[in-house]
Amino acid sequence: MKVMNMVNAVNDALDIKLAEDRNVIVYGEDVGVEGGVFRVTEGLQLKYGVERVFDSPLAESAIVGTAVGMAAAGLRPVVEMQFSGFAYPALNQIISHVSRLHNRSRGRFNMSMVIRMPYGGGINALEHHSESMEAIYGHIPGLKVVIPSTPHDAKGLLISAIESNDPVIFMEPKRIYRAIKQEVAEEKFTVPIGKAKVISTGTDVTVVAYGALVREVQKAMQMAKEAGISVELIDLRTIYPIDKETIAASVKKTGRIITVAEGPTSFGIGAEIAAIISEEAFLHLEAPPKRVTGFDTIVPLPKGEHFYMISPEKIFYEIERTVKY
Amino acid sequence: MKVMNMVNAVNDALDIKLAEDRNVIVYGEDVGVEGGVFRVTEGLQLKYGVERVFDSPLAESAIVGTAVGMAAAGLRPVVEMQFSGFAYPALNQIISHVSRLHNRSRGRFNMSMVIRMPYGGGINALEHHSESMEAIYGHIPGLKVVIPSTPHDAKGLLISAIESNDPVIFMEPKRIYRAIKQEVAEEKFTVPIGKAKVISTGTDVTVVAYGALVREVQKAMQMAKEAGISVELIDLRTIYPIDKETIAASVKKTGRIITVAEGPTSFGIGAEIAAIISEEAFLHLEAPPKRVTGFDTIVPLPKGEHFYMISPEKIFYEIERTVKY
Amino acid sequence: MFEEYNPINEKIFRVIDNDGKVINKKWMPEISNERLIKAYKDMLFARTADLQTVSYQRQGRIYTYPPNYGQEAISGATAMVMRNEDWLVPAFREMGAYLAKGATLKELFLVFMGHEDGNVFKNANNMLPTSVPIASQLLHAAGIGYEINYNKKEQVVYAFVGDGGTSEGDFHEALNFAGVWKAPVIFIVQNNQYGISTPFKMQTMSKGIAIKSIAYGIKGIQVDGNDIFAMYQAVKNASEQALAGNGPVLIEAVTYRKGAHTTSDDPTKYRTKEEEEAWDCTDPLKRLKAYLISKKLWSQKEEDQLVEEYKLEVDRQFEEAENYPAYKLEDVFKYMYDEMPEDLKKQQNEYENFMKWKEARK
Amino acid sequence: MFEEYNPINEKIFRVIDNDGKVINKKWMPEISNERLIKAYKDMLFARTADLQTVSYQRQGRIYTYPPNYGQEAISGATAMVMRNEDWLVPAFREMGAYLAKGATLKELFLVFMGHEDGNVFKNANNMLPTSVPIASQLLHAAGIGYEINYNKKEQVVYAFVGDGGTSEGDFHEALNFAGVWKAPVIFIVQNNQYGISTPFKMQTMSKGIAIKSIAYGIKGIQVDGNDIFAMYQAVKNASEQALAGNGPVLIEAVTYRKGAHTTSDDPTKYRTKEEEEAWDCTDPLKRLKAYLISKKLWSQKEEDQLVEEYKLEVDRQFEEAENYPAYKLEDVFKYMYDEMPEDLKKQQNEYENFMKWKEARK
Ligand SMILES: Cc1ncc(C[n+]2csc(CCOP(=O)(O)OP(=O)(O)O)c2C)c(N)n1
Ligand SMILES: Cc1ncc(C[n+]2csc(CCOP(=O)(O)OP(=O)(O)O)c2C)c(N)n1
Ligand SMILES: [Mg+2]
Ligand SMILES: [Mg+2]
Repeated sequence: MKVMNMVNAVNDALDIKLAEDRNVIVYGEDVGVEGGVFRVTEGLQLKYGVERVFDSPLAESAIVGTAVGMAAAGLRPVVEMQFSGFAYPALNQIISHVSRLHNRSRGRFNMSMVIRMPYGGGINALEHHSESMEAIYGHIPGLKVVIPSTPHDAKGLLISAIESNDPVIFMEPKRIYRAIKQEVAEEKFTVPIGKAKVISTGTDVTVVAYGALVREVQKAMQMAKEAGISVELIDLRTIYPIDKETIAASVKKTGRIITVAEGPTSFGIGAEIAAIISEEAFLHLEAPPKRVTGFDTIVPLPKGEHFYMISPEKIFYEIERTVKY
Repeated sequence: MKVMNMVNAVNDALDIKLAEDRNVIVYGEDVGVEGGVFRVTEGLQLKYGVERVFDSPLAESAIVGTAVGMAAAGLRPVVEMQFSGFAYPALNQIISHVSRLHNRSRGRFNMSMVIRMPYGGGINALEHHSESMEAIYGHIPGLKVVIPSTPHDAKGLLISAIESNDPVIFMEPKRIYRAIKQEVAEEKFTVPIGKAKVISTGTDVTVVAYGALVREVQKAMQMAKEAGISVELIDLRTIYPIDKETIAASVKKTGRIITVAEGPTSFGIGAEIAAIISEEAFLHLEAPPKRVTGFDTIVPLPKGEHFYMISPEKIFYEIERTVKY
Repeated sequence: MFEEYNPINEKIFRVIDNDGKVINKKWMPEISNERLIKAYKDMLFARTADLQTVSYQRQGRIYTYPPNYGQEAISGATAMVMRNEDWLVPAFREMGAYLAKGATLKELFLVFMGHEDGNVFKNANNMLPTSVPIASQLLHAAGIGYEINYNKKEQVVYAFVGDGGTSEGDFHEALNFAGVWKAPVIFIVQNNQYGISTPFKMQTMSKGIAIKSIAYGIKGIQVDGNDIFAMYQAVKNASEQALAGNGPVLIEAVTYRKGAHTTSDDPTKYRTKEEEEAWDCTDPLKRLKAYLISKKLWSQKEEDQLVEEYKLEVDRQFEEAENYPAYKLEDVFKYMYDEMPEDLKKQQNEYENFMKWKEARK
Repeated sequence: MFEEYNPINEKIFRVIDNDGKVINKKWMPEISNERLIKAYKDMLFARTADLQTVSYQRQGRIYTYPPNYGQEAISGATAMVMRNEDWLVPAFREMGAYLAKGATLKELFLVFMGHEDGNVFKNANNMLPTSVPIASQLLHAAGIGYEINYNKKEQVVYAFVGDGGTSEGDFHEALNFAGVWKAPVIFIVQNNQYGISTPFKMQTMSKGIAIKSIAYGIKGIQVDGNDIFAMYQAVKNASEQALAGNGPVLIEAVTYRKGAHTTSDDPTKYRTKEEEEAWDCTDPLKRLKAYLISKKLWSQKEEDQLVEEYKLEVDRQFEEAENYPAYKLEDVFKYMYDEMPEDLKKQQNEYENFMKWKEARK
């Protein structure tokens, strides 16, 4: 075991897979010499050489589009989008090819690739550096979308993602890149994609969260506890395919559910979970599924970001309202 | 009044606005001499000249990105994406600028533009020519997203869209471009953005649809009627901002709701409507909100498309199940 | 060759004239008579299949089809150079290249009939399926080129795109990445003068497309795409460049789309009969045929006979495609993922329930 | 000038040497002493503000800031040509151009402190706010150029981008559209040798950036971006071209980013002291200063005094920005739409309820 933050854990997962599988290659803007703007790929170029870990020219469509070709030719590229807010130029490649070439070719070509991207707010950044648009990826058939909330999960999920023959969008909550430290096994292990994790059990209300907000919910749970409310917290870990069973089982017990997520409300994950619960546990619902999500606005610049970001207090407020419903 | 199909109606709306407002200009791939691959812009270049209606080079990011500049400079561009499946190269411009420049500049610049695109399946087309990804646009803060289901609405909504100071994604259900004919007023009129329309009132179940599927629901309603089920049909018309009031009012009456839409299920409009109804009419729900939507798959090529496309029978089947719940 | 025909000098590379006479001995390639006759036959087959496919479409037996009528020499020349181990990254209007790589007409028909199974191209080694989003495939070619270098393979990637496609950002990014990576990719632009209805002169103000190679520090050449000798020479040289580790080459093949953009297009709306006729005398088959006949390597009689055979063969493959097993529900789901999510299985099951209900209702 | 310095010949346009001596009389522009001194002062102000801003960041009083240290001549020269009616479409590393257009330091600070209100640039006529997604703004410039032609206005668009930005597809599409439209856009590429940590030689294999103009059939020129005379001459000529209806011009301004990419970047990770020192002698302020001093138009004493004044002025504007009214909840919502959807109002109201609850809990 070794104490790691999420940056270390992602680096470790890449390191393990680079060492183990020559088909794994890592590239993107500034991931080589510099080791990435968040230092996630630090040291890897030195260790594995410029042919396996390298800087690309500044062009996201090309980074993803060339990865499509590499995957078709049998490699397992792990590419980085410097921020999720700069992945949009790659959306055509992602929607039109990454998610489709396997189906289009009737399984002849695997799109065995991982597209890593730091996402989310709370770091006092410029515009485009704070967004959470995972719902868009969730809506694109053919992708898997993964978001870890701890260093341990980051390592295990990323190794699973790299080993998956399906393309994985791997979103890293940059706000907690260094904020959470944890003992993580040094050897290789995997965390399965598509399985949520019940972080704490409770009886009054289910809260579904992921990424950086898991920690915020945990803080809110302190307040809830003081108010005598028992919360069951589920860390979703995979945005698509969603682990409906785990969520439904929880709601069958608690009768209430709140989704906590940073992206815009409309057409977001809160809606998806509301629909899932309606379908899977309708008769158990004692209150309407609640969305505690971002406004339908641009993430404000730092001076206004605190209004947008979801605080433990806000979560507690909504927990209380839902339980009192 | 004049009998029009949707192609005529869209053409008429463009014609009226081009005649009335010199700031309106129309461009895109093949919209000029050819009049568009669906002939929607036919005759307009001849009438208004190559400076106001013209072919652009083949580049969607540029078509939308230059429209951003034009709108900033005071024009009202109406651009065409040849198919919605080819709009993805423009998503960076749409997400990063079209939807944001008004907010970023604190209202100094209006993004007064319309991005038209035919969408949806059912025309036996090649890959990428059949998709319905309106939910993606619905999730992007700062856009308005409009889909007409009749020639009348197409004309009135498009005129509203062109006159709106906010950017509008205007999606045209190509499957019914020529399939529905209707008497439409020749003079200028508008249909408000953001207002759904109750097409027929009923008491047992609310069905929300839009675009080409409104007609399919109407066919299903025939079957429902024979089975003694009374359906209230709402044509959404605007995907964002959704007319929550109209939907909620209906469900408060019927207690049941089905969303019928062609796009993928997960993170789609059916989820959004399920969430809205949970929030607005929870205590009135007698059955879980149902999503009758596309599979979470690529739209199959024509030989398999019938499995994917939502038939009146499928709609009736789901109506019956929901009413019997 | 790339120096002599540096595109900055705006000199188009041509070996035979419109009558099939050699006008550029220096660059006349050595091709055995046998190989040349095979090339002509392949082009003839492609043309026969192409015309016939258009007529199938008219009969309502397939959906949209993009004819490659008039552009056969480009595929024909590529076919002579492309090897089994090389990659083909097609756009969609290079039937001859598909067939040369081992794709069958039956498979192509299957796609145009609306069945993904056609895209498997079982016997085509190292070939991607058709890419519909214009120019997006060029990035795949650059990525494959990276893999070739990475694994020190002796392969070349042949990537196709149209003149319209050069306006897309992906064209730029692909050539730039391939340049930086010294990827062994031959980018073949079929400049057939139109992107649907939009004439080439409205795509760009640059003097042709080959000249755009300068922006990426790579080699480029403008070639008469209807001159199979010139095309062969250019593709051959380019592939040698690429194999020698000198990186990508951009070949602009100047040609003319004699047919419609697709079967749903009507070119009379945007171009004149005069223009079409002016290009007619540059027809690639006519020119090679004139050459072959002048060398006594070919006769009209042989041709007539062959065309009849080809028609039957095309029909045969078309019928095979028509008799392909029906599309099944599971075909919609099965290939979405290598490892299918539970939920997709459920969606399939639910639909099966509906189908049973429907069956029972009858 | 564009012929003499046709980028195909790989000759960089330069007027003074590193010591401020005129080495290219032919192209030495006529600039009044007054104007020249003003230009120097503007550059000095930009540099002073830049260095000070970095120190504010160190003090934790602003967030990330991208210094333009070492690149001041490019903005300085543009400022001399750009008129009130012209458009500025900035990237983010051209502070002098912002200020010349009428933006204030206070507004810029406000943005770097994290407030959108800074982006209004109230007194800046025809200027877009900063565009963070690299190269995406170039398309806006092309669109504005279309509007200028459409309305037969006498305006020019100055659009900025970095060397890294030239790899993006939007760069290609913007130059191509502007070329086709003959849009009066001057694309100014600040080739400061790096895109964050990535050296220019890894962005592209082309011989510089100016040469990429050939791909669009437009004029291009490679200029010593640290030579204000050369830059002025180039921008001036380009704007005359554009106003004369000859379409866009691509100016590659060769420079060096003397500072870090942003205040969160550490350049020692990816470049050497030697390299930095080698570029040091090309510093644009040093060169212009040497020229001015040689002409007795400037003295160190004047400079020292001015810098002190500037520091105070920068501080003053900084403090104004720091004292800007607090961000209000409504500022999150108010500008999302011209016509705000009901639902957004509701989201705002709901949040107000939460804030009340929170207040009450205290
Ligand atoms: C990204 C994208 N935009 C638009 C289309 C629609 N479309 C299909 S073919 C075509 C024209 C292509 O022209 P060109 O590249 O010259 O190829 P050609 O058809 O002449 O072979 C267009 C606009 C598309 N398939 N993909
Ligand atoms: C589309 C996009 N991708 C990535 C980034 C992150 N990023 C910010 S600046 C930068 C480098 C830009 O380099 P260059 O264009 O040379 O401009 P410079 O910073 O040198 O002025 C990158 C990669 C971004 N802002 N936008
Ligand atoms: Mg073409
Ligand atoms: Mg740079």
